[in-house]
Amino acid sequence: MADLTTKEIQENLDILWLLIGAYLVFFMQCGFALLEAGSVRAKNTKNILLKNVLDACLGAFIWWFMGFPIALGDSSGKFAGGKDFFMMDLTKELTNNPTYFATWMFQWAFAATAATIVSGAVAERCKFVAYLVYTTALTAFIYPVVVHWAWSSEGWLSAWVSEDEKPFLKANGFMDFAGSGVVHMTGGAAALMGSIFLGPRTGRFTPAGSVVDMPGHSTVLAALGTFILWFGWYGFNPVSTLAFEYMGDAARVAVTTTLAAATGGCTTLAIHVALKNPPDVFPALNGILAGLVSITGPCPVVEPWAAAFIGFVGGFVYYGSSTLLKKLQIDDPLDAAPVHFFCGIWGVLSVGLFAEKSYTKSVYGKDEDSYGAFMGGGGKQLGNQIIGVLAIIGWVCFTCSIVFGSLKALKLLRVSAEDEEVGLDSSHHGGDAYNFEAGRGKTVS
Amino acid sequence: MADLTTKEIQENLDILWLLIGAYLVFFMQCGFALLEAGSVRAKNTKNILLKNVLDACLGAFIWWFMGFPIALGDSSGKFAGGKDFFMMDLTKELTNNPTYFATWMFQWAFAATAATIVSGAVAERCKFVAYLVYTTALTAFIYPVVVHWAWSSEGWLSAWVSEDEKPFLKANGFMDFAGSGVVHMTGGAAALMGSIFLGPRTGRFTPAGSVVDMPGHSTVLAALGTFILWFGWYGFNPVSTLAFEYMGDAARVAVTTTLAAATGGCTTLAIHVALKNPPDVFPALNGILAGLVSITGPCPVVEPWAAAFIGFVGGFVYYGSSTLLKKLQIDDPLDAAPVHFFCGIWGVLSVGLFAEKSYTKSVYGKDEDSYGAFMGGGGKQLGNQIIGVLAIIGWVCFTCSIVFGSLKALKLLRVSAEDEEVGLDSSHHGGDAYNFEAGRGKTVS
Amino acid sequence: DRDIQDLCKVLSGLTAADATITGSSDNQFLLSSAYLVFFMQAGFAMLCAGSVRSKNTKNILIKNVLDACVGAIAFFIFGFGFAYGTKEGKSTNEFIGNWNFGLQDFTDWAGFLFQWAFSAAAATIVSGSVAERTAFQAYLGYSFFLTAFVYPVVVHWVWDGNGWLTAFKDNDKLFDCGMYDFAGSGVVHMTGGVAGLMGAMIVGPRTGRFGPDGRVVAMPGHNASLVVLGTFILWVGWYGFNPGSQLAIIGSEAVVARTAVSTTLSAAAGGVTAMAINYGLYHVWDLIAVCNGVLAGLVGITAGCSVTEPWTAIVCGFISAWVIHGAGKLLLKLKIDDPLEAAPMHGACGAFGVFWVGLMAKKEYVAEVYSGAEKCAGVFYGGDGSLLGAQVVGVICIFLWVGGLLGLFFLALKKMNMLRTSPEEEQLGLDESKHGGSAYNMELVAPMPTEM
Repeated sequence: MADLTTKEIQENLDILWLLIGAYLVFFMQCGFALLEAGSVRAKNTKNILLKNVLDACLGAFIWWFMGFPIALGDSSGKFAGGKDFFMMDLTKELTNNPTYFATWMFQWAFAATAATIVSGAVAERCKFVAYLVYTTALTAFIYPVVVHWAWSSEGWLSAWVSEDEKPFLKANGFMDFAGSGVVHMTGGAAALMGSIFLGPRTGRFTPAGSVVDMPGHSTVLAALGTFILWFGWYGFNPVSTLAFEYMGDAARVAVTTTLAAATGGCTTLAIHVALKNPPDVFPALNGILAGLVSITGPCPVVEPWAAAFIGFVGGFVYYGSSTLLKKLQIDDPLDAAPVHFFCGIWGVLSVGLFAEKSYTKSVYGKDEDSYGAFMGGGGKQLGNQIIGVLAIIGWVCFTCSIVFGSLKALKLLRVSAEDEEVGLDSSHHGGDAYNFEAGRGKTVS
Repeated sequence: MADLTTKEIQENLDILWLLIGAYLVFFMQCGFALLEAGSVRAKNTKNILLKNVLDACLGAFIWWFMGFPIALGDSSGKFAGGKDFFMMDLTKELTNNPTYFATWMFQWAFAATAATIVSGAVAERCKFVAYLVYTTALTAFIYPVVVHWAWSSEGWLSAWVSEDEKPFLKANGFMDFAGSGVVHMTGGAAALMGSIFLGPRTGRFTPAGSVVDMPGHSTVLAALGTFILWFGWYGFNPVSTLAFEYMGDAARVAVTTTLAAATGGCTTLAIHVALKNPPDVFPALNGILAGLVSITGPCPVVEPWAAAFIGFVGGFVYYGSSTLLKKLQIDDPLDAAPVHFFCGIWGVLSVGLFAEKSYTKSVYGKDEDSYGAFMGGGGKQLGNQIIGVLAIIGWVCFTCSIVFGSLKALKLLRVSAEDEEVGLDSSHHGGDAYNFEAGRGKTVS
Repeated sequence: DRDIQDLCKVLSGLTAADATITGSSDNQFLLSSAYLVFFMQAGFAMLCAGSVRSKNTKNILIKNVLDACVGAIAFFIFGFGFAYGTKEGKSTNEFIGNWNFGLQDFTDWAGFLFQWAFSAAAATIVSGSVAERTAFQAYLGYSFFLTAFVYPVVVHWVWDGNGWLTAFKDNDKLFDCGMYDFAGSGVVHMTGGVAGLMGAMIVGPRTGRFGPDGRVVAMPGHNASLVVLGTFILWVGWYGFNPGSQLAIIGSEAVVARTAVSTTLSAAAGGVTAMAINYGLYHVWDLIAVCNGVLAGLVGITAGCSVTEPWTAIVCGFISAWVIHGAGKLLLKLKIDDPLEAAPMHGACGAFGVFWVGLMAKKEYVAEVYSGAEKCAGVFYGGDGSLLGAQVVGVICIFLWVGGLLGLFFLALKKMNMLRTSPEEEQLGLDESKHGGSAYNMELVAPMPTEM
């Protein structure tokens, strides 16, 4: 056994930390798959499962040859990166860079998450070809550009510029630690555009405008999926510290993440019950996710009590925006836009409101006087957060309308009414997801 | 707490690394259980679940008193080890050897994997007693011997001999990093023998020779199982570096594993669709596993692009061998042999074709001039790989034919036709796996 | 003094950077363990969901989800303070902690997260015992009460350095040993199990569970796949629960690795034994019983995993499978209906696990893990019985504390008619009557049953 120096040990620990994070975030794919499967009708189960499986597979492929190079490949561009396509420049060298590989893994899992969010919003009526097109566009270009803006050392929104530079946006740049904005708003905005262009599922809204309930087919799958997502979020948020030396921050991040998830779940369920509904499971599950999405951006810079409050407000944001979308007759079967888009916005803004001075300094540390407005830090940081929100919304909505608009114009976007009625599994995927023998495995009357 | 030296810290981190790997690989048992459950008919669910649970339980018991000592207990035998039965020699000592315990955990999880592969191939018709016999034989003797050959410091195939020795096979010995051959081919060969001796499920092939489709009862469970397997594979491959100091290799291994899984899944789905089938979920799932099995052997010694290519070919190997088995009227309900046996062979051989010189040197490093044939390393290493493949096939097929042959002769192998028709859950396991209340929770016609 | 410490570090080859690495590694280990233990919530949810009838699926799922959510808030505001709260200079006591409410003056974030995950596990155990018939408000009440007060007090007794039962103080230990409950066979599982037992007794059996002639009517769970999924997730999570309870990896790697092996062997032996018992008695290869056997083995070894030899873990698992089998039978004799067998599994096997330490703790390991004296070994390993005495006192006190408080709590709810749902609602299923519809909505066109 070779004896390592302290520095080498530390480097290896950094890699280990990133890999653990990557594995956990990858496992979220499993969580999304189950949550989405449980939330759609049984006749469309295979369709949505396949999309989730492919978001990991196709996603890795695309991320390898194009996504990652654009997101984090070195360049001197403020808009997009561009190096190491196909990992080529790397593998030419004899000594490889393990940090590159570990970062690639971690970022791949994030990219798959962003892509997967969309499939929930367009579920039960989107053509499979359309899925292939939009997921490619998202993973290869739209999402990587946002990552480059906010997380590379060169992007125009980035808070992570090199030590002797100032962020382009002044103050501490755009602070979005683990991606309330970068990942969730991006995915959520794409999801919103998708569901607008597709139109509602047949029969979702009556001519009079009231909503017809179309419950998912398995609460168990949804609950399992949510638990797995929560579990995976402990890779998403704490491991976004990226280096082992910040383990103290990571532990605090884990606590803020937990508290926001908990208050999000309780709040949403409480709102639901207060509005004279029975205590159903889905609001609690979506509330948990709302809390998690909300805390993803501010997780390392807020106090535990603020995290609980952010989750609390996140519950309201989710519930309100979900109601709003129904009012607007926009049909989002998974509530992907309310959870990821609206709570993502709230998460980004909450950084500008609740960021604690000492934490902001230790995590970002570019401008000491710029932190949460409610904590006495003035409006500078909040301004940056608003600029970031607007920029991401503008970019994603613009590019996605081109993608979904052209798909619609080419009649490639939506399945026929008959296929939708029969279910996508029978019409497109070779049969039902479930095959219980007659008279066995179930006692149906 | 005592102050530790850097070296001690490093040793402790080795243990941590092994344990994380063991937990992840153990979780694959859960993945296998769900994948197999979802892929059989509902009336045999409990049967296959029980086998998977027992592969972990009975497996641990056997691995403790016999399997591990034969696999990796010190000896001077090239054929099999033999020390520390029942962990006795260890626990006599005052100071325990933590490395022993951690390695035992990691290897136990591998052994359970090898055993579990078989249950898929013999599903829906194998007697429970036969299962107990073959799983005991496999975990106690057949598999440990292969491990000793390839992974102990003494085995005749091993590439891991002590530093001043040369491998018995010359060149770099038989290079099978995480077990495309040792684990998957062994399990797959046993699975193939099992399904040949058992014969096909009643009604699987018409007298005219065409195949009757017998779809699994739940795509959701299969997808969940596959995701868990993929997740667990990040213990299987990267942690097979075994020591903390090789964390850089581990990161690269994680990337090659990911790319092979991704291309395997996409390729198999593409083949399936190209052959005029609808885009079903099962081919994508099995393709992912085919890619993972293929990359398990070569993962640390190939470039990322080669990993993608190995996964790509793995997809063809899986699809072709699955079709071949159906032609030969060999009924393997889970496609365990195509996935684990044939792709396992491909994985082992691909090391001899694609191993990169610099990686081979840093990982194995016995003979600098011996690496992948396509990379300019000549045929020496490929020759070793072929010897390894033939040896494992010979050993496993020989011993398994004795096991399954004698079970068949004693009429202990196959359940009666009536029991098969009714389903094993009702006939052997005290009732169905699913009990939905009549008229509730579903609207069936 | 500081200089001397620094000098010692230099002499032992330890630099400040090494100390940082040690701290960060331990923190990372604890965090990862906490994640695994949290993941057990998913395991419990699946196990519980699969083990109840499909008409009550949503009801039990939401309880499991809320145990994590309400539990986090309750443990954040009250629980952690009662369990471990201390303030510099403020007087402490042996019975209950009294500071750090809402995590004020507190920075051991990883420690909090780990303890929260444990508290959620304790609360979740109860929902299995009272499944399919308990009112939702009653659940919210006992869950909060347990996580905020009853469980933290037990934690304080046994695991806090000031507790009266603890082994983690320098002197005044009970019988000079204190109670050895490494990861909580007693603190977590018995607490949950006894609370479950009280609930099951006071709520009464599910309608139709016992026939007029006293016969037990089988009420099988609706989904065996979920039971297996839950069991596997729990088993994986237990690798956070047990090895993680060492709280550090650097310098503790021997304990951690040994604990993982013991945990594995006990689970395995529990499963194999349960298979043999059920095949021997009923000629059925019983999947659910094997899963319960695995969990019984895990609960049994939880207290002793770090201080017993690996081979004894197999005996521990073997006995645990008999304990759950026997206790389950006993409850049915007494007409106590525990749908998940949570009281036999967590209560009885938990008590057995604590007791087992008093028999089998090895003196070298005791010294390693608890700095315990030689006499504090198990009676089979040369101990003088002091440890066994402490273990028995611990079991009795936990039983009385939890049983007494939760008994009163459930009785009070019963008096107020808030404990149990109406027979009609129970018949219809709680999902339809209370939670807005069934958990499953399958509109698949299935072939008509050919035989009924």
